[in-house]
Amino acid sequence: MPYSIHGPQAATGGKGSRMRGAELWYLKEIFRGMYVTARHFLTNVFHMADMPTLQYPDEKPNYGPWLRSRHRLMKREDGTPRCVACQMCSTVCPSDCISIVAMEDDRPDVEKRPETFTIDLLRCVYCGMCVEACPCDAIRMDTGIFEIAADSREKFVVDLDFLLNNTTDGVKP
Amino acid sequence: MFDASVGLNHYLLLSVLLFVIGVAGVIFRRNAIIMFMSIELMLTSVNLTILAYSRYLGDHTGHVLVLFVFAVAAAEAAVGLAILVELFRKRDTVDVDRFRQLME
Amino acid sequence: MAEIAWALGKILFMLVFVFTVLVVMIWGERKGSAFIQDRIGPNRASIGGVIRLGGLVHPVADVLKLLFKEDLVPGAVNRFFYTMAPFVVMVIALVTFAVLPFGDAIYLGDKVIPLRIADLDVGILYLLAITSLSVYGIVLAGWASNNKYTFLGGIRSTAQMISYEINMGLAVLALLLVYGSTRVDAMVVEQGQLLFGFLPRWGVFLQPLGFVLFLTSVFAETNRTPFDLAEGESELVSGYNIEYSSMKFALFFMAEYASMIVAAGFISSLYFGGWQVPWLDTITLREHAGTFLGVSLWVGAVFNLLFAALLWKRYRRERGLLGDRRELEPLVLGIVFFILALVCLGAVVIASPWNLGEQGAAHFATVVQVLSFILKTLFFSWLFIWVRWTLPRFRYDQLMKLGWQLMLPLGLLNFFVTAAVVLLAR
Amino acid sequence: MEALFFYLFGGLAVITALVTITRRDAVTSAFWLIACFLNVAALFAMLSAQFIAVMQILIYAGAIMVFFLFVTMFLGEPRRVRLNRGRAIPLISTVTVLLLAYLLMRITNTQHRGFPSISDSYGSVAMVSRKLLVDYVFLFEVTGLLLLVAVIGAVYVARKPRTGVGEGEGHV
Repeated sequence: MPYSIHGPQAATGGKGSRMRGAELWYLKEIFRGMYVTARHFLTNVFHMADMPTLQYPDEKPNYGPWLRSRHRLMKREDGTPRCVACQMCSTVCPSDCISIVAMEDDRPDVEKRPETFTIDLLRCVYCGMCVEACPCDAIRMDTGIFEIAADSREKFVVDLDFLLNNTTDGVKP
Repeated sequence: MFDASVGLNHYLLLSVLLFVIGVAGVIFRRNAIIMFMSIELMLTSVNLTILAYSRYLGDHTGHVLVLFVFAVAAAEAAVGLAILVELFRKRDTVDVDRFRQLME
Repeated sequence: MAEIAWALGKILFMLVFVFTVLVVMIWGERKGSAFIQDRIGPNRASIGGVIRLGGLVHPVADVLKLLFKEDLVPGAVNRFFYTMAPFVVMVIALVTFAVLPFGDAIYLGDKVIPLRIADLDVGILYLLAITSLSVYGIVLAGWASNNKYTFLGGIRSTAQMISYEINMGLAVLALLLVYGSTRVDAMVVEQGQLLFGFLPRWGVFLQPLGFVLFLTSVFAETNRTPFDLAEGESELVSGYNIEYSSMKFALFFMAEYASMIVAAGFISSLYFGGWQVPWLDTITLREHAGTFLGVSLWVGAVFNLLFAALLWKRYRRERGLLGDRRELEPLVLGIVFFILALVCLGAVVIASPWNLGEQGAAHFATVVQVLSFILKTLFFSWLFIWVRWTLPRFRYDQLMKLGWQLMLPLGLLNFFVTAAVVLLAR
Repeated sequence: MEALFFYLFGGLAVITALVTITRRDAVTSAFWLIACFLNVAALFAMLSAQFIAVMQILIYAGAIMVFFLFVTMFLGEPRRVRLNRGRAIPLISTVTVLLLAYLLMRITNTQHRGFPSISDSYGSVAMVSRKLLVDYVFLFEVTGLLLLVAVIGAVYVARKPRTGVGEGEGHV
């Protein structure tokens, strides 16, 4: 039943808020309202499974591949980080949450690699600029983990080791 | 007098005590509302006396009288408090000593 | 001595009844509001990770939590009255039960034990008197908390209660005229007859206008939406109970529900026949006790089996969905219902001649009547919840206008018309 | 048993009455007075006046005192004890004390007067209302009229001052 607030009832508030006759009792409207709520109630009692509520911790919403979730660092085939410590991501980061200390790499085809690579997850705004800026696709935000919780501030500062092994199956910090 | 069964005297004594407390409230307090409440207390103590005598005589007339006292008390409270509210609006106090317009 | 024991037993029954219904009502309020608003509502708290009962464990968990919470008393309160207020509210809510008959009587040989706590000649006036006191708990809390919001809540509820008490009194007075007695149990007995031969002689059919007035006033007296101006979250945060926490708050909370249950009990007693089963008076119930028992046992068995089957279906459907012990719940409950069904069937077999004897028939009638009272009370308790989640709160001037300008004249009219009719019909 | 209850309720009534007149602010006083009235109602019930006891709760404790509380809270008077120091006070209090002494003497000196036994229906609604509505019906009607007059008077006195010339109170 479409409920219009612009019906004749809406006019009662006008003209010096004088109510007349049956309107004063609100009786008709009360019964209409009770009917509406009873209908909702009974529908939901007998069709509980059809309710749109998501039982959150048990069922998770599917956000699709464009969700920017917790970061991870990609590896080369030999297991070392793909990152070349070029500082592009930490430079572009608007919240300044990435800090990288670079070191020289021994391998002939690699110039540098990160000695430390930390992200402060409490400062991160999940804008995804680092992913855009990375020249060698070393950082991604596709783990699908969006519940980020820990019991101390220190635990939110994640390091290279963590980020490298931060897989899509939801390891908590 | 202080034997096990409670008689008329006990109730009269209690009633006198309550009445005197009410009188003291009216005399010593200057807050008009508390004075009013003391008057209600006095009325109640009188009701107690009436009912005790009524019980002693086994008659219902006292009950009727008490009902009338209730009605009078209600009327008195209504009018009295209305006057008090009006006075408070004008003088911003309920202290009876401030209400001495007629003396000046 | 035996009389004291019986009185204590009746009081105990009432307390158990109130507190059980109270828990169910708090659950019903949360779950019912959820269903009305297309939500699922509480369903997480569990016993042993298995039994959740659709959230029925939540009120118990809430009470436990509030019991162990720190009892904070704000610095600026009037300690004595502040502490007293929740108790006053609770006591007044419970004391009203004294005159409420919850059954006809228990007949033990030639001994008759009427099922109400106090045999008061003043009866229904006692209800009015205690109701008139119920304002003090709220005023006490509001004033002693020394807070503007609580104070405003207290003031509002005073004016509101005075206004609606009058309407309630008028409705009750009209009832007195109709039934010709001040005793609630006499009123309930009166309602056992039939009107025009087919309608139960309930107060609601004799006093339809009076019923509407009474119901509205009761909503106002229990501070329930649409008249919960004393709480008024949008204006007064939470009204008179802002400064209360832990068990003191829980007392206020429970007292609200307790007074609602009392009100529901009185609505059903005064206007819906109380413990009377419509169309079945005590004598009929006793004569056909065996038949009724058999039929109810069969019905019980069928329904229990139905529930068990539904739960089994649900267990099969949901198995493996949650991945922990919670999915065992339908199985456990299904087994319980299955056992109940077996018990019913067994009772059918045992009681198959269905001859209860005179004593047994009397007890059966009493039990049925108490159940009738409980069902009616539960329905009206649910009505309180239903109305709360349907109607918005009144504005204060609307409340006063409704009380004084509409309900008071209607109440007087109802009273005079009733008096005239009673006088003419006599 | 009866004596025990009498001393309990009577003692409480006296104590609460004393507390009532000694409290600083009127709201506290009002609460204590309600407690006093409840105790007195219990005493009424002990005098087999059930109906009056309930009426005491309904009218005094439930209606009149709510009204008192409402007005007191509304006014919000100053919280200071101010005793009356008028010139007549010593005289009045002396007279009161003498009166009290005389009454106490008279009451305690008379012999014990126990209550006679009465029928169960004494003080019931039916008996009181028969007396009230048959024997004293005219007075009953007059009382109704008194209440009506009181209500009209109260409304008239406490009505909002109308904004007009010379009032100078602005719109209230």
